[in-house]
Amino acid sequence: MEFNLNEETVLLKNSAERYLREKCPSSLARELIEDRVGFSKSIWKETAELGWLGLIYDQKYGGFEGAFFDLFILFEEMGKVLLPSPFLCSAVLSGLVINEAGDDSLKNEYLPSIIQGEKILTTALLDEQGGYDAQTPGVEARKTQTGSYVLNGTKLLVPYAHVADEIILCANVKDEKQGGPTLFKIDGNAEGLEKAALDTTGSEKLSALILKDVAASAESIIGSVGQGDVYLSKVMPKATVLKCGEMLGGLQRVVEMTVEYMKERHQFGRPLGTLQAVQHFCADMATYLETARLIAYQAAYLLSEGLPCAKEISMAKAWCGDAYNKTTRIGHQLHGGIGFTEEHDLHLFYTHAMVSALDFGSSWSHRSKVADELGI
Amino acid sequence: MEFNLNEETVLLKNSAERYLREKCPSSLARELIEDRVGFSKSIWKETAELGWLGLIYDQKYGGFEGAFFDLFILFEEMGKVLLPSPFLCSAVLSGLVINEAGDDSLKNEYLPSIIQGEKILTTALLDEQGGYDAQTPGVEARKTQTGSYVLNGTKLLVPYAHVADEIILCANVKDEKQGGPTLFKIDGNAEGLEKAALDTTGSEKLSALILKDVAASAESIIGSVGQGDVYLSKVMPKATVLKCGEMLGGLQRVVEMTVEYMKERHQFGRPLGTLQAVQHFCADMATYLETARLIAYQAAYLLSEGLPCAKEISMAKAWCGDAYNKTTRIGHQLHGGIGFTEEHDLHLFYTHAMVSALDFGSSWSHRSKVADELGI
Amino acid sequence: MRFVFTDEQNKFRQEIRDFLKSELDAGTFSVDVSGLVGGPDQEFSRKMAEKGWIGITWPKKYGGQGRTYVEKMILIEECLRVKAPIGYHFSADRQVGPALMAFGSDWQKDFFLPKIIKAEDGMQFCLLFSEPNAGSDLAAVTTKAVKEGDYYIINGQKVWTSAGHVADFGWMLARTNTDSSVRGHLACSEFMIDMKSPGITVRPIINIAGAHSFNEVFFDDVKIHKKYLVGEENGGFKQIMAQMDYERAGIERLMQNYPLFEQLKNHVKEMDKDKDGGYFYAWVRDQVAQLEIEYNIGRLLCYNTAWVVDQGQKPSSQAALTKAYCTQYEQRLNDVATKIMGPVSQIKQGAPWAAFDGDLAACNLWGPSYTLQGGSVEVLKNIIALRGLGLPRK
Amino acid sequence: MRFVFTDEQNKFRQEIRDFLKSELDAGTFSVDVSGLVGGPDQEFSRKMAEKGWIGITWPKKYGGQGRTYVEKMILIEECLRVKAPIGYHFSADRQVGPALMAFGSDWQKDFFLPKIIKAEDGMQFCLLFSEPNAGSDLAAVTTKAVKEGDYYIINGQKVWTSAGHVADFGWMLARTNTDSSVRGHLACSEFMIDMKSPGITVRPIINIAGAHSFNEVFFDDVKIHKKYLVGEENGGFKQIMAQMDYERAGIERLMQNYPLFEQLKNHVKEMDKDKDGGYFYAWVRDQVAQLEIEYNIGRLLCYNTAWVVDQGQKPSSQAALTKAYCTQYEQRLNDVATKIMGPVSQIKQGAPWAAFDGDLAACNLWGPSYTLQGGSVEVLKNIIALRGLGLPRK
Repeated sequence: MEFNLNEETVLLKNSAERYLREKCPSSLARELIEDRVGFSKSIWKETAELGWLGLIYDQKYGGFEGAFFDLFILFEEMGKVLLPSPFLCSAVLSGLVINEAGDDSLKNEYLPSIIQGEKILTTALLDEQGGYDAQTPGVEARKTQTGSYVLNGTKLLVPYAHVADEIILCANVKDEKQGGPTLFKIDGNAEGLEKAALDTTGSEKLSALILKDVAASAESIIGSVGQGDVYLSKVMPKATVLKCGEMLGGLQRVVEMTVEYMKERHQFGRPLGTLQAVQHFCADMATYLETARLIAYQAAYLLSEGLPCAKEISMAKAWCGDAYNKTTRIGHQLHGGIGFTEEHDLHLFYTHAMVSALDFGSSWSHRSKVADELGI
Repeated sequence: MEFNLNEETVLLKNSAERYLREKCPSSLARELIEDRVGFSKSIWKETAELGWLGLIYDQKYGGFEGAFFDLFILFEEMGKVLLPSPFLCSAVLSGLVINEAGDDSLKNEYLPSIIQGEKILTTALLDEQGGYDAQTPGVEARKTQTGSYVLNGTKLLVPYAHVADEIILCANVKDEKQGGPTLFKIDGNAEGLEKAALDTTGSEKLSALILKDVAASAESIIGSVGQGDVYLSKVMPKATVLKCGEMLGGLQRVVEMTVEYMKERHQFGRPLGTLQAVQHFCADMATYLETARLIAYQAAYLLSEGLPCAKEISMAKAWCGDAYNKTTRIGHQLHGGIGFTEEHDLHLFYTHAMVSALDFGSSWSHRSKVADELGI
Repeated sequence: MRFVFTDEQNKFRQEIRDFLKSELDAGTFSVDVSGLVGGPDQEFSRKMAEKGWIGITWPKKYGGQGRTYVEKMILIEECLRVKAPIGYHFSADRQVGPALMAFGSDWQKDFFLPKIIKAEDGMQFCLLFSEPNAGSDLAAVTTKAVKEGDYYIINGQKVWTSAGHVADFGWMLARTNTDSSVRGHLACSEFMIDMKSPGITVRPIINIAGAHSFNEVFFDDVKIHKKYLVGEENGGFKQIMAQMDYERAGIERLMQNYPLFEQLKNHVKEMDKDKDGGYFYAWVRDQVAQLEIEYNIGRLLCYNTAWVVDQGQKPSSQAALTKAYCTQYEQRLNDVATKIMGPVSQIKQGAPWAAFDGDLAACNLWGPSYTLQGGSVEVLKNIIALRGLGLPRK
Repeated sequence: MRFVFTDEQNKFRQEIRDFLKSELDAGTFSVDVSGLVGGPDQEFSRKMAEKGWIGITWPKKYGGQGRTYVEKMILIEECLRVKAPIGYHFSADRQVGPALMAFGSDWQKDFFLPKIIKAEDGMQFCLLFSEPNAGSDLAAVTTKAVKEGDYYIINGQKVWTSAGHVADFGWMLARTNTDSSVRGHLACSEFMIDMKSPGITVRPIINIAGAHSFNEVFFDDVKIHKKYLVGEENGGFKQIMAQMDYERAGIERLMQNYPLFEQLKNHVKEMDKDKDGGYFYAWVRDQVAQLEIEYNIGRLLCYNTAWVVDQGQKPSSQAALTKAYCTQYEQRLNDVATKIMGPVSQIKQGAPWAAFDGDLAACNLWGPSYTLQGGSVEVLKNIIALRGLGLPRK
């Protein structure tokens, strides 16, 4: 057991922290909430140039063959500033799906442009009820006589769909010979595809996708028919752990800003931080941070090393989601009225916590997976 | 809505409190733990003379036709001093079962002597796993050719079985024509009945009953064959609510003794009660007490008035059990080492809380009943 | 003891329900989970006034009906069930009226009470208590009221003023003794202040739900006649503590997001029980049963507090305990509902996929305020410990 | 970074497991959930000593192996998994040795360390810190040590002394500066004291589990030679704070009732899944999964703290956080297990119906002590806030 970061990772972490602190002050994050596009194109370009988008991909696609753990560290840093970015949906989810399921020509066609940030893809995961179940993905693909497909159904809460060049989604192919959950790649402006921007509590731009007789060629299938759930199940663990990193970064900032405020803010003639109730709340926050850090780092490490870690990932996601939520709650309680104002940063983290805890499976569903792993 | 006790109830409550405070100091409760019999025969006699045992029974059996609510108040007071007594198992459970299911001759034979404390009965409810399910009561009654029955099986955690003159239990009659859960009354010294005293965490004397070919005549059946679960289901709500009263009394004492100690005990050069963490803990305790009081009183009132209250009873039992446990936990945390010593009273309440929360259905099972009542 | 309502009370409740249903059916208002009570609507308040449902506990001589606080709670409970728009008269009815009756001058009572009770123009109140450096610690207020002849000159700043931008009158705590060696507890007074007075500037504070519910209020040489001083000079702190009990004694702290609870229970009845091997439904069932217990207990606490007031007792520790418990329930409801509804809980009103038509998203955003408004849970616990249990201050 | 053990560490763990298994099989001891670690058994400690498993982190010059604290934690973790009887040397190994190495004289080191490390006769230690009026507040100790020539004369009383009735030596904090105007933090010293010294009276305290695990210890003109003073006179408080970190840094605060967890998981695998419509099992499943998460996190916290020590850093806030978290987990485990097992959880060892052969009843009774021993959760949270987060004291 060694709990320190490797030297190169420390260098990467520090430089990422510096870069993001400079480029993404909270004022930018707020601006982007109001912005239609919802992310900074210049930062997006720079993250590509810094090699972040391609960090874990093969060199032949322009990647850097870096460790997954380092990517996790980047997400932790992005979480600290709540950088709005299609990084996760494009360069992680969509890129990895293609990397996992695509053939060489598909990879050669897409990965370099994803890695360079030239193309933005997104992957639609949730059905109309907000559920994720690749077996019943909420979109149906009817095979036509010509061998192409017609897609109908709804996908919900799809990040950055409004700017995505192409959209990956899982649809259920109805075919007697070979059917089942299948990954399709459709154009962001496909005919019959309605993209409804959703007004949500969080800061990320999310859309509903309503597919009405959207035509998809057989070539638009990624990988094999009926294997969509298998491909996704290989990619989801990574996205889940990166979300843990993002939550961890946010959690850390909430603890920092709250403890700082408790040192400064005076009430009853002395700093609030001298009150025992405040001190105990802060100790609880510190405990959530430390525990979330350890359990998330463990999952990221094991996944990065290619070691078995299904249970560890679910433990991390369940715990980090709860810990982040509880910490932002305490943060609000200690900040009082000021934290409830739009101009304070705290609420950005509060809603981020709430939404992130539900992304890629709720705490309950991950506890259920832990139970599965325990054989109960 | 009126939240004050009626005048007569106040009188009864005050006199019961005075009586019990005088007669049942904690030294007695501790002595009785060591005692083989486990309760004070003189107090038992006096509670009969005071009319407590017969409070809710018909005058024709020597009862006083008092309100059930007043009986609840007595249990609250007994809970404050943790009076060890076969009151609940004999004069409530067994008496009410006979009152509910017995014919006139049975009532005439038993109720007066139960009410006068001359006979002690107990009712065995739990099966070998500690479960309560009148449908599968854990004892089988095989009908013989002569029309009598042979009982086999085990009952667990039966209060005061070691001194009971007779024992009521539910057994499953195996008979093609008319079978099912049936109440039997067997002699406390019946042949084939092994009574194993159980060493438990609580102060009440509990036994396991192992029935090996215990003979029971057809006359020993209370009520009709196959109706045992129905009779019990009419009596259990009352016992459950009285247990809430007992818990409420204990809870109140724990709050009192802890708050008192926090005013006296000095650490860091001032009373512990000046520490904000201590104050907040005490506020939590007070909240558990007040909430438990309201929800328990509500159930007792409704039951006493004959109004529908299945949901209210389950709400009371679930909440009181949790509140009492949490309160004793806080009590221990605030008392520190001294509360962890055998000579301090606190642990009597701690184990009482733990055991009572499991009696007559755990908090979980009562929440499940609340869900049933909600139609979910 | 009687844990049921009287026939008369049940009839009263039915009367209110019928009224509210007909208003809802007529589209006068719609259920809204944001904010403590439904928004200000003078027209609606007038209808309530006509029914005699403002100042219902006030003595007949002020136009009230001298009914009990339990009956008032029945009224408010029914209003909150559908979040009826009682915001115009709510503060005046709950706090201002009782405070005037307790501490006001004859002129003040005669002038304000009849107007409030009829929901007349100019009778919406806001509360000017908190300041940037006097939040939980009200004794630290620094807004000054300096007497000059028949007038007081006000200078300073208030914050977290709900409805400050629409209110006609403010109910203010200000420091009248400028000797800084005198503790704030003995140096403050209460005033009523016309919000249109020259020198008052109101600046909006947008909250995290995107709503303009709070304000900063600045006072720059604002002049008020001494007849607007309420009660004794320098006796304001004591008065305000007594009034706070009434602020805390209401059922509005339990039911701010009540419509969510109804919707959640209905949802659970309809949900797919077999999802995730039935495990999820079992968990939901247990969570909702626990909420049902907690809600019912909160309701008993509220009615008990109302009953305590009806007995002529000060409900101070009782009200603090009730509010602390109830607001924590409101947060738990919000949390549990979010966990049950999952990702669609983040979708705001407008989209067809929004959980409970966006009510859950709204509650998510208002959630952090539940346990802060009108005294944080921690301040309330201090009150329970010190005033209720008599724990030592030092 | 490496969240796995090295091959060598895994080998070491296996070696310990093999040893413990053979001892268990041979009936040398049985698993016992009462008490922090398995009871004192000098014979067993000698076997451990022969393996080099006492003082494993100590430098070679004192007979140790200079291994890491992570390796020591592997050792203790395996011992606690089966609650091996390491009580004879546990305190001396964990605290006394490191304290002597840090603060002791050459004579003390040469005399005690080799004896401790070999589990020789007379080397069981007890800790004489707490007093009736100095529990959480150790600076308030009043037991006096007055110097007379080459000796100190001890008078006073200690309490909560685990193993005080069987220990050979006591490790004591006493006040050496009798000037009451000097704060306790600067007035206390540490001593080692032969428990057979004339003037010492040990009185048992029976705890709520019915066990004699604590004692009161009275000192009546007890004379100890100055060579038993550890470190600086009046420097004891500072020393003890440093030692406390080691007391808190162990995995024994997570695993006191570990056997319960294993038994619970096995029980759940076998239980009737369809009882109560399957709802109960679903609830149990969720509860146990949560415990599994909490346990795993606790374990990471412990190993992290050990690693921090290996880096040569003081683990003070880290150790406090770890202990506060872990002891709360132990209580949660106890609570959840009780709720799952139901009424049979109250049956003590001996009856065939007892849950987990009475282990659960034992844990029920020991439960209240988990979050109190060696610094209550509240004291630990103060340390996290003040030392870890730098919140102001005043």
